[in-house]
Amino acid sequence: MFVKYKPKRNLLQTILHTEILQGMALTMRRLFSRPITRQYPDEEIPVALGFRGQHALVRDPETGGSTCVACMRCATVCPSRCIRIRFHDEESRRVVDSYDIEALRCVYCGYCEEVCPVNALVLTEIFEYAAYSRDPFHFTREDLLANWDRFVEERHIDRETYVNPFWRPRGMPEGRLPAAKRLPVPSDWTLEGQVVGAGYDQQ
Amino acid sequence: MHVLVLLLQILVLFAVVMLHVAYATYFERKIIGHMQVRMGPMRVGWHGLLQPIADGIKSFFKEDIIPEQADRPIFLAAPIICLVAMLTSLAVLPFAPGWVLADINIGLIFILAMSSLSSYGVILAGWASNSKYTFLGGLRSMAQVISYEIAMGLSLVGVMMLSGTLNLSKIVEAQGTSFGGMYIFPQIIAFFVFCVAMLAETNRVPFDLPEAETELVSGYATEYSGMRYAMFFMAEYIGMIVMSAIGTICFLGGWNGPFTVPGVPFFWFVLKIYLFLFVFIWIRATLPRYRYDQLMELGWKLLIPLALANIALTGIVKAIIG
Amino acid sequence: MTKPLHTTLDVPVAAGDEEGYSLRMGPQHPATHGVLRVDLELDGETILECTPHVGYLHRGFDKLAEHRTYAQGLILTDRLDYVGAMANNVGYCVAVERLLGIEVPLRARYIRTMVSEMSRICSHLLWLATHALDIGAMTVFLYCFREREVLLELFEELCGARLTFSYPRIGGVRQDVTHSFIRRLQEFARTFPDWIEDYETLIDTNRIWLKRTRGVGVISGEEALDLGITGPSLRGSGIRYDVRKARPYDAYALVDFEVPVGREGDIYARYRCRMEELRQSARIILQCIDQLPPGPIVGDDAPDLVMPLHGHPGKEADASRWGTGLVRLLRDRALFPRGEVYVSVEAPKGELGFYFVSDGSGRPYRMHIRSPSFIHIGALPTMAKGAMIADLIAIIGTLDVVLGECDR
Amino acid sequence: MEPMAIGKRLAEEFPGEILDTCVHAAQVSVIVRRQRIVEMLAWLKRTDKIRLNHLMCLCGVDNRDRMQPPLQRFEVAYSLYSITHGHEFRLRAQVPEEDPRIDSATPVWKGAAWPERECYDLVGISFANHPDLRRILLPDDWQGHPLRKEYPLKGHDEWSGFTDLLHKVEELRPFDFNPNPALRK
Repeated sequence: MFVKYKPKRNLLQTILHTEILQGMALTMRRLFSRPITRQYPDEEIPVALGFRGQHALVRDPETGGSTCVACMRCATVCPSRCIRIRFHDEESRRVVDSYDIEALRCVYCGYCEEVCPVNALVLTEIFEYAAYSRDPFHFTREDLLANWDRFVEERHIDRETYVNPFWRPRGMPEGRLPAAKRLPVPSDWTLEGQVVGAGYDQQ
Repeated sequence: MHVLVLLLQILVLFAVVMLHVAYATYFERKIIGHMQVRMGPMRVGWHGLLQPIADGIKSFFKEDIIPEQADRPIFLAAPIICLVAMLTSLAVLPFAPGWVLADINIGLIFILAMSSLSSYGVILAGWASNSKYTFLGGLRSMAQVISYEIAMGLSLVGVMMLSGTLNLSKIVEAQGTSFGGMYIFPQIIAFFVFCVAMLAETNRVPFDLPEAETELVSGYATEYSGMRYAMFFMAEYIGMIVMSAIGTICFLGGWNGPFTVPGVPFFWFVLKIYLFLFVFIWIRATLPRYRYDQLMELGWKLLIPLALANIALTGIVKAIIG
Repeated sequence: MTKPLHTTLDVPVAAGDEEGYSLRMGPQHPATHGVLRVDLELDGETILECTPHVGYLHRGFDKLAEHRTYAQGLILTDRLDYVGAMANNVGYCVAVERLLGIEVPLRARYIRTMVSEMSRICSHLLWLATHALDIGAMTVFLYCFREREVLLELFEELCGARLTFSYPRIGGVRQDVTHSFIRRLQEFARTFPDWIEDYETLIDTNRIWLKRTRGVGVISGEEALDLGITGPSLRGSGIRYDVRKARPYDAYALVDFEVPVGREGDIYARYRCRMEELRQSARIILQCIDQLPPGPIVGDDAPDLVMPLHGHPGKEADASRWGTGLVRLLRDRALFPRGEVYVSVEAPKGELGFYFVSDGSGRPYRMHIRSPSFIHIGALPTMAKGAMIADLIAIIGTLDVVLGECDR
Repeated sequence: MEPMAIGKRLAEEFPGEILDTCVHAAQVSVIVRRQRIVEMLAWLKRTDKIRLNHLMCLCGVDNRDRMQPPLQRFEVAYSLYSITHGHEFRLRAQVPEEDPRIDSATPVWKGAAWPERECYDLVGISFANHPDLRRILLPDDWQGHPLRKEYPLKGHDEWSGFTDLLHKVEELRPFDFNPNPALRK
């Protein structure tokens, strides 16, 4: 298909500058239309569920600590290698000694939360965390747990019902998920309730 | 005593014009903002009303950086030449009957001369900064001003022929008796030429080549900062106001209006200037930019012949009727 | 190194005895679309010689990818052409799937097609915005961003990021679409052609725009091919080459769309091509939504995100053996077939290709990215010769280069 | 034309130049000697019914860790496509370690100039008859070629230009903008 050009302007249109006047009419119309600007700090910007923002370790309401089992999957999968976990073995289970994330190295791909078998790690919807030096971006385990508290408080999260889309990827068959990740989710997140195109049957 | 009164008048005029310049920038940003479905300045004062004041204070206190390799005296003088030339041309503008600082007989020529003089500032700035972008900006400005000065001068010849004077007050008075009270009707071609040349003279879109930011960074003003940069800025806006005033005086009948507003003799004059300024801004929000050679082509191949034809036409018509 | 070093910091000297005017545009310049540096040799404002210098944004993706698993390498592609990253992600995944012989379910292919086209609209909108701004039409810039914002929000809803999506994965996509996403996308794709009218009213027939774009930066089809120019920039010169039609990937063979081709090969023809592509993209999105089949979004043989970095070279993999679960994957030390493959997709900027060499381990032995921007900047000296400074800006704009992609 | 058939015709046209033919993922690549590479490319581009007129990808590879005959230390892979006929084909020209040099493809495709510069820069294969063979992505005074397998991932020294830059940064440190006075030294 060859692209079509609009017809060339004729002499009258050239003299009257019709195309320029049309353009000016458009800008004049827009002068009275509603601006799309959102006054950011005054006006809250809606952030989609599952936005990949500040890191947090989910605080276990029972123990008050993290649920991390030190399986090292997040540290293995991390493309920027910003997660560092130290642990020791204790009676057939691993105990996490330290859990560090260097947020300035992180690329926010969300692989870590997706591979975590116990949903211990999450990238929260918080994106406002700036500082004047580098140190505050080195998150230790305590920082990460505090991040979770901030997240719960700021976004009014219900720990019982909150599901991050990366904990249980939408449309992922349950068979591919470890038991802890088979969380109850809205119907269109599951294979059964997925969106199907209207014209699909006609194919 | 007379001198004191005059000084006071100058001071008042200066203050009023400066206030207009400040708020012209504000309204420009606001209007363009809304035309582009955004809001413009919002954060300083109510709807950003104090923004121009904040900008002024900021540029006053900013460091005035002078490049090491610059031609120092000229570099320092250039923005002042620009600003002073523009301010001087305000002196001959009649805002209302009798409201003029210097009612000289060659007002029109004086303004043309001053606006050419202010382009010296631009050229010198481009030269003295000793930077490649500013130099190109200065060159462009020089070429542009020379070409469009001619077109503008010629377009005003028709007005001079009709009114028979160069005194701006008399031109306005002469229009009162003409058809429609404005020279725009008999001089429509001249008005068109004048409008285009006016945009070019004030370096506004679509003729903002001397400071085309996507090509020459900031053109002749690239190396300037702080107050000196603000002077160029002020000169540009005063230039806009002066050119609007010329357009108002020569084509739109100056202070004449459909009715007189009691107590405010300059009402119509100011209103017409605002209209011009709005169009300046409106055009800026709509049009792309010409290329350097196309600008020259437009000036020499279209505007000057048109203006000459207009002079001939005016002459013939005047010879037949008058 | 035996070769004498001549540094690019030397100021170029004009040929002949006439004193030339050399101008260095960039790397910091409002119109070089990133950190591109162009050394110009001028005669007045006419360009005698133009030498682009790239590499200011070189991050060594080729080398980085050699030390990451295939899944980890995906995130590098986000940072290539960051204005339309989804197309890069998809291209990477398509190439790796071809290399490793992985099947992608139909639903995932439709979703990928859909998001690739969203990304094309995003990229073309940004191109139009900056291109128009370069030529001085400031308002088009903001009108384009108005629509782009809608798409970015949709992306955010879909995959949690606005620019660095990392959305597809090898063997499928990471998240299924939701009802609200599809609804919003459908509404956008339906109304979008009306918004295009907005931009066209402002510039399409505007005499200044026409003067700046018609007959400027002309390149013949043959020459464009010779220089390796692809994408809308090639099609503007009358050559019908679109990877989506030539070597269909994902669901492009299943949807109906036209490939707009220009005649003149000037900036205006390329502009018209891209504007038409915007409309076609909206059409493809609507078709994808309409035809979206049910089914899984990840193939059965898709590898887990956690891949072993090292395999045992020497033993060929049996693709059917390494299955779904992580445990099996780790136990088998999944080994991939050896070989090399060049797979390209039609990214918004042109043909984005990935050349992979696999040595059987869990990471690419060699990854080379054929980035359209790199090739296009290579063509800049030919196109800019004899033009004026203002034209150069327009030509850089019309080639639609992103330096992140060029320097990799 | 089928890619395999192209390979056969190429072997007939240039006897003794073809070392091997391999197929992966339905893509045919032919391993060739480097001596007559430009002739081969020109022949592939200009012969009727083949007309591989689009040089999709030019890429240098270091074969150090997969050296099996007939592979040599380096190779340059030319991925070609015919827009006219819609078939693709690949040439892999072998370049020995002792003399990493191959003829430039610029006489056939002008657009090969930059990919060749990149190849020279990152893999260290030099191209004879190249109009402007300089480093392209790395600084001109860079040592070594990063995409060679022996190139270290971690070095002991910074690139000299970078150390200069660091000195400059230190020099300018007093003028730093630091809004937090507590952190100011």
